[in-house]
Amino acid sequence: MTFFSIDNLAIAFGGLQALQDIRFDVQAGEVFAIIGPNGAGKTTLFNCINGIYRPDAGNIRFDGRNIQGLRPDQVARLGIARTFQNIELFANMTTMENIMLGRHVFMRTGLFRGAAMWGPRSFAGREERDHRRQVEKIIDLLRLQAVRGKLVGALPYGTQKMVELARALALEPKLLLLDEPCAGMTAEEKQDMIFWIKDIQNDLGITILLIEHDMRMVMDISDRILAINFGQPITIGTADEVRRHPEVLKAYLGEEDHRESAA
Amino acid sequence: EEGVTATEIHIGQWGPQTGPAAAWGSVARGTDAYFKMINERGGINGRKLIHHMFDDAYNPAKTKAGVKELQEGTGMFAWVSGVGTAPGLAVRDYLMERGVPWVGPSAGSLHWVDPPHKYLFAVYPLYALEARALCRYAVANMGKQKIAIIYQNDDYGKNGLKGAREELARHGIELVAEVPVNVTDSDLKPHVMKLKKSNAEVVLLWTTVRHAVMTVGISKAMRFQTQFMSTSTCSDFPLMMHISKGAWEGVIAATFAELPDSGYPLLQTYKQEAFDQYAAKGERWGLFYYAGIVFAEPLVEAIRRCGDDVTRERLVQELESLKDFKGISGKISYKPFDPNDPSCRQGQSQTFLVQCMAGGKAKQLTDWATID
Amino acid sequence: MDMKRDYYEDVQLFTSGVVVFWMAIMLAALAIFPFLATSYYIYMANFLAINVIVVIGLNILVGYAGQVSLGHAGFFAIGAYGTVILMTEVHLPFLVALPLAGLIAAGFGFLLGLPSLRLEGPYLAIATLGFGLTITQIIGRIELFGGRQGLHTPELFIGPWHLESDRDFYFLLIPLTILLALTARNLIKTKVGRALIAIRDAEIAAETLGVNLMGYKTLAFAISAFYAGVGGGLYAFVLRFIEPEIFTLLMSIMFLAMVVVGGLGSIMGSITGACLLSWLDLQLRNILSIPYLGKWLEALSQEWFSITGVSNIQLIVFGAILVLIMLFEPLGIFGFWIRAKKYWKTWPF
Amino acid sequence: MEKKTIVNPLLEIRNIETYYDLIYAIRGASLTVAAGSVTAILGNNGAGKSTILKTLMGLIEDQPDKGTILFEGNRIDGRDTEDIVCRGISYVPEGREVFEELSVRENLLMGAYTRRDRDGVRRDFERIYDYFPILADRTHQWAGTLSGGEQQMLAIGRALMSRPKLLCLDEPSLGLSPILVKEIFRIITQINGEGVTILLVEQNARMALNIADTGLILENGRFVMKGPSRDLMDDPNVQEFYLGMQSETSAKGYQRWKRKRRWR
Amino acid sequence: MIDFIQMLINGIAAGSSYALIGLAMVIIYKTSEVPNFAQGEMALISTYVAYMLLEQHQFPSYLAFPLSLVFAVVLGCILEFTILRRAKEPNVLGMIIITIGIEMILMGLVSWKFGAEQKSMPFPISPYDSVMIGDFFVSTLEVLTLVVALCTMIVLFLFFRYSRLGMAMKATQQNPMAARIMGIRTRRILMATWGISSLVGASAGLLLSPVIMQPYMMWDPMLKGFAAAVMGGMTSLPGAVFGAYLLGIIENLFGGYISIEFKSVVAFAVIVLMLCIRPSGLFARHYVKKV
Ligand SMILES: Nc1ncnc2c1ncn2[C@@H]1O[C@H](COP(=O)(O)OP(=O)(O)OP(=O)(O)O)[C@@H](O)[C@H]1O
Ligand SMILES: Nc1ncnc2c1ncn2[C@@H]1O[C@H](COP(=O)(O)OP(=O)(O)OP(=O)(O)O)[C@@H](O)[C@H]1O
Ligand SMILES: [Mg+2]
Ligand SMILES: [Mg+2]
Repeated sequence: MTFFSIDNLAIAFGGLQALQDIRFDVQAGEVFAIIGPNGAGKTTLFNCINGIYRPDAGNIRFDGRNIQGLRPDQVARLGIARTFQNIELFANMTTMENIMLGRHVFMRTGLFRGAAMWGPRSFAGREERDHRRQVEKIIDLLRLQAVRGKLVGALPYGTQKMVELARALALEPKLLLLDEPCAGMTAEEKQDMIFWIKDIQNDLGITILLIEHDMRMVMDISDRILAINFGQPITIGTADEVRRHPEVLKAYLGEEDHRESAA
Repeated sequence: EEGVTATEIHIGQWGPQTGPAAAWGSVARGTDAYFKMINERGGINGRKLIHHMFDDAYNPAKTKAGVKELQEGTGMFAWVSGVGTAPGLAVRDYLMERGVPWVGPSAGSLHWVDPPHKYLFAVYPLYALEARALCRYAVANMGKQKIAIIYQNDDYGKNGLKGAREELARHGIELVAEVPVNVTDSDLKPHVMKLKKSNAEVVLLWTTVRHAVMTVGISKAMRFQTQFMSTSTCSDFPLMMHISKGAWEGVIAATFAELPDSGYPLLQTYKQEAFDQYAAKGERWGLFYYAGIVFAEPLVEAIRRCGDDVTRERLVQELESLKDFKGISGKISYKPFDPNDPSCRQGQSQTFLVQCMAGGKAKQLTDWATID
Repeated sequence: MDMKRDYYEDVQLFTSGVVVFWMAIMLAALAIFPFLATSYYIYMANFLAINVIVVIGLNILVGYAGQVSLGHAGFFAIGAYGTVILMTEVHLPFLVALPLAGLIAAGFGFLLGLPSLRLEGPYLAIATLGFGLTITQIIGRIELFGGRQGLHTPELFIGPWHLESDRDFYFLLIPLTILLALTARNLIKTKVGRALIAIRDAEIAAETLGVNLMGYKTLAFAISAFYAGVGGGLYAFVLRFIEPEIFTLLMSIMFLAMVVVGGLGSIMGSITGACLLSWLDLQLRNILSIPYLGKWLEALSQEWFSITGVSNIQLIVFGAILVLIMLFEPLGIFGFWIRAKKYWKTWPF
Repeated sequence: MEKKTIVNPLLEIRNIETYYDLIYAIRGASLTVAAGSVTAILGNNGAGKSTILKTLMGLIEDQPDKGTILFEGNRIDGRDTEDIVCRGISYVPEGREVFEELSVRENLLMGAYTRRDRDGVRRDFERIYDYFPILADRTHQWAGTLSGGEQQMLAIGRALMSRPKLLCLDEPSLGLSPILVKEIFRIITQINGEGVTILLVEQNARMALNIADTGLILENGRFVMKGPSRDLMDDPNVQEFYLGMQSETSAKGYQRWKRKRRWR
Repeated sequence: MIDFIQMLINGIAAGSSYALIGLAMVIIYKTSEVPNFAQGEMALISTYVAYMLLEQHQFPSYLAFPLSLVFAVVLGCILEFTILRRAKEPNVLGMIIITIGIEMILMGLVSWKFGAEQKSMPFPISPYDSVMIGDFFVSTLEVLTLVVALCTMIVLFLFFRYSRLGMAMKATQQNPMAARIMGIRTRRILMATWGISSLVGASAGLLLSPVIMQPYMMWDPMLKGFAAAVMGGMTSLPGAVFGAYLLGIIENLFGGYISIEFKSVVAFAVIVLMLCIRPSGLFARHYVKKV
């Protein structure tokens, strides 16, 4: 049984057919990339998986369940986390608090136990502490110590992206959706990001769905790639297969050698 | 005694000077001028009346704060008037528990007298009584059968409604329309349409001044011919004629005091010695203004009768001994305290009816009469 | 900055000894106060405390969850009437009736929260405003609630303790206020509070992290309504009399102003904001008896304005204070505080 | 690419310092942009690149704290943004900042707000739709619902609509597909060829230096390197940290422990 | 049936003044996303200026009314210039509180100067004259209000539709920073909108004043106007007018047929229901943020 599969997905906005006939499956532990020109529907695809958009047709199966039609928070509870293309952080919270939100689904403190947090030994206090410990691990992993207590609104763009990733990891997802994680980063930072993604894949065993325009990165880390254009799949295959596909070349990479241009 | 020194007697009063009910603010200013007049004449048995008034914006919480501050700070001997049912009710228990006399709340509500309180003396005739007087006149003297009412949707209006219902029940008639209006309403067309549809020959107005004027005006615009009758609140004819641009002519109103231009001697004295001397620029010698005098008259009279022995117990005794006291309102009498008799603290139950003539002149329709 | 911080830090009630020290002094002052002051000042303290309760609740909704409400007088009324009715008609003891009335208000809050899921800004403002206006109309209509005539509160007993004076009530009210304030503080420091802020800042991101929008938005309304309801129940007994006209739109607006002036998203701000504005509201009536200034204002009125309307100066002053605070410190009093702290930290520079 | 000789500086920034409240973001930076040239500013995250542009545009209140900015010889620091824009500077902000509830067309129209010539505007519409055909398809769609890349195109198109003398671009290639990145840089060169001076902030250092005449490297609020772009490209440090040459052969484990080196 | 039509007419008559206030609020909201709670009082003070000119300085009405309208424009501009512009890093709630503060100041000034007593505005048209069309009555003043409201709407609509200013205003509302980058003089635009909005509001005040003139006269119309604007979508001029008439009609029909007591609040109940279906009002598209 496949870990994650999409079948026949379609969605339209008004007259615009944003996605159509999308079908693919992802094996557990894989890094699966989605590429395509701007406006091809990549983010929309993520939004459908997430439950932010309701697809007009199609099936999304995850871990043996049909998750199509679930609310975003229900999807999150099943273990799907994501980052966003335009950063969506909680600007008035510190980095630490942002990541703590990733722990939301694991926390048992409700209204009443929260209200009764009289000191660190109360239920809420203990739980808070335990989860902070988890968050510290993630902070260490992504080297965010320096900005732990800062309001994220004032952090540089690249760091904000890292915080977003950290927040998604805090959810302990089985499937992680990354929407252009490297946009706006320097070459050096991109490389760091590549390694982190690899670590996440290998050490944490998280399956990753990735949207990215930096072809080198995509080629580097993805096991398989899906290319779409105008909401329709062009091809699925390994990095080499995809980058030689004429339609991909024409619509996405440009005719010349992609390596030159994408670095 | 608290609030009394060898030369001074401190009297407190609240009244809205700001907020939606600020038009009633002149009551307190009227009392103020009245007290100044008395002081000018040498005070009461050598003591001057010191008037403390404050603005409560018709907000009971503020009323309570102000009353407490004055009572516990300076110390008031007694309280006079005080506009509004809700503000009054918020402080009533406080004053009664402390045994501070309170004379003449400016609202004709049953709350003041039923059950009666030892230290609370009402002057204003009950709204219900005014409604009775008007209905009785409409049925008995004018021979009208179809009577409707437009009333403000609160204690004030409901009291009027109650009085009208009771009086008409005696004649075996029912109101043909009862139309409530909320204080904040700004469009009274639907209300007037309801009245018009009932074909009422007489419409009782139990609303604020502005709603009364709107009702009469809109009726005129809708060509709805009827006899309007209003409570004393709207009996200030020059004012009503002015703001209704003449539409008020012909309206019959109940009043609880002599008319401003009636030439009643005491009233003229007040006008000359209190109003002309002390009223601020822009003040108007109207009903709301000298209502402040009406409510204070019995208090002043009772203090005068106390002589040198100005104590609260004595004051209560003297107030209770007032019999047919006549100031510028109807005759005022109180009875010794009886917890089961609401009438023991209802000082005045008299009213007379007037009709508005061209130019705001008033034509007296009936004499002072006590309504049962 | 780089050091790993103590996990306890945010969890503890008091972050440092200094805070404990000041807290103790505050508590002592609050405890002695009623023995030194006249009942007028105690009444005022009670009044302020009630506003503090409501404003803290409203801040949870406005400051933390980012929803606006112009209908809190409605919840306030529900709490007031609920408490009184539960006591007189159902004969529940006060300490049961009060939270129950709060829960009823919370129920209404929940209902009002439902349409709020999709509304924002002025749309939500109008919806809540309509709620506030309608509730008082409905209460005024129902005879059980005393209709338009209003209701007197019953005698107040807690067990054998008969609360007669304002001072008695003070001893009930102040601990309750402190309790509610601390509860609110705990609430927003833990999961619920974080989720609310998250919704305010980035709704969709919060959702994808497993925050149930519907649940938390309505919860915010419910919590906030609960606080308002409890405040209302207490208010009835401070005033000892309630009628529908007391719970006006103006009251809702005042609550909102207290929240914003105090500082959105700050409990301390709410406390100071509520105290400052309600104190001003009560005290400005005396503005004309301020030495010199009062005389001068009167002279000014004689010359240019009118004596009959002179009291309206208090409106002008109140309005001007609102405007000035918001102009110079959009974060409210809380903003002053933060700035002072920042300044202090970097002081020699 | 042909080297342009510095005729006269169109823009001159002298020793500016910028604070965000108490955060000291730009610590004395000077920069000269010659008329008709392309100048690229490179730097790490948080170096202050965007801050320089924001300061230049007068978007940070009461800033720069110190220093002067001259445009065509006139001081523009401390002036209103609108005023600066009217002098002929246009700016593509970081994070797109499109008008979300206006249509694509209306967004572009707003870009031409300072212009009076209707025909010219109409022609420029055509030009923008030519550059970015997908925008033409989305003419009546609300800009807020565009995809990330489409918004970026819109932001660039909008800035071009005002026919500026100086065009400031903050990471124009952010989130664009490879083909479009190339396209964007081609367009920038083309516009530059039409006489528009360009000030470019980019992460894509290779592309940026390729088309730029001059490059500057910003670290921690100070320029640490300046020079003709060719020279920068040959610099080993730049190659390692901005062009990513060294890491071509990178493998797991090596990079992880690599020390972050900075010019300080 | 006759009743029904008369109620419709009454509803439209009542709606006209809501429409004017609604339009005024929409104009400001369109640029700054602030519901202006001072709208009513800005109109109030202009109305009292007209009253003062007429009663105390014996100006002829053909001078007094235009002068008071000019005053309204100036007032709007001054308020924007001296107060709203000074707000640093404003958030919407802070701005609302500022407008509430302004509301109190203006209300205080009017009551201070003129007292709380009801005044009688010497208006050329008596509010109680009516014309009869068949079996139906309309007061002449209401006809005038209707005409003014519709003309204002049309003029404003055309102005905003066909001048660049209209779109610039919308841009300013959505992203003030980006608007400034486009060279839009946001401050001037804000000032202009406050001026225009104050003018429109003042005309509503003047038209209401013959019927009722005291410091609280604008409170209810302001709320209703606000509600009407929300009903229409808060950013749409025709929407505000449509909402206003719908509101007036609903109120009158509800008052006539169901319950007159709840007449004044039924509008809000209807709005809540309507917003459940169309969360951004009748005339505005609902924007859902895209991630
Ligand atoms: N809510 C919406 N309403 C209308 N159109 C939409 C909506 N969301 C997306 N679209 C359209 O659907 C298309 C796909 O958008 P999407 O965001 O998925 O693109 P993308 O592949 O992520 O592109 P990019 O790489 O530029 O981010 C775009 O043309 C966009 O304009
Ligand atoms: N609004 C703000 N308030 C406080 N500090 C800020 C603010 N904006 C930026 N900063 C700080 O100023 C410094 C420079 O930020 P800037 O955005 O200019 O960096 P950048 O070079 O553009 O980075 P990036 O490549 O991520 O866009 C950073 O350290 C950042 O934290
Ligand atoms: Mg995308
Ligand atoms: Mg930047």
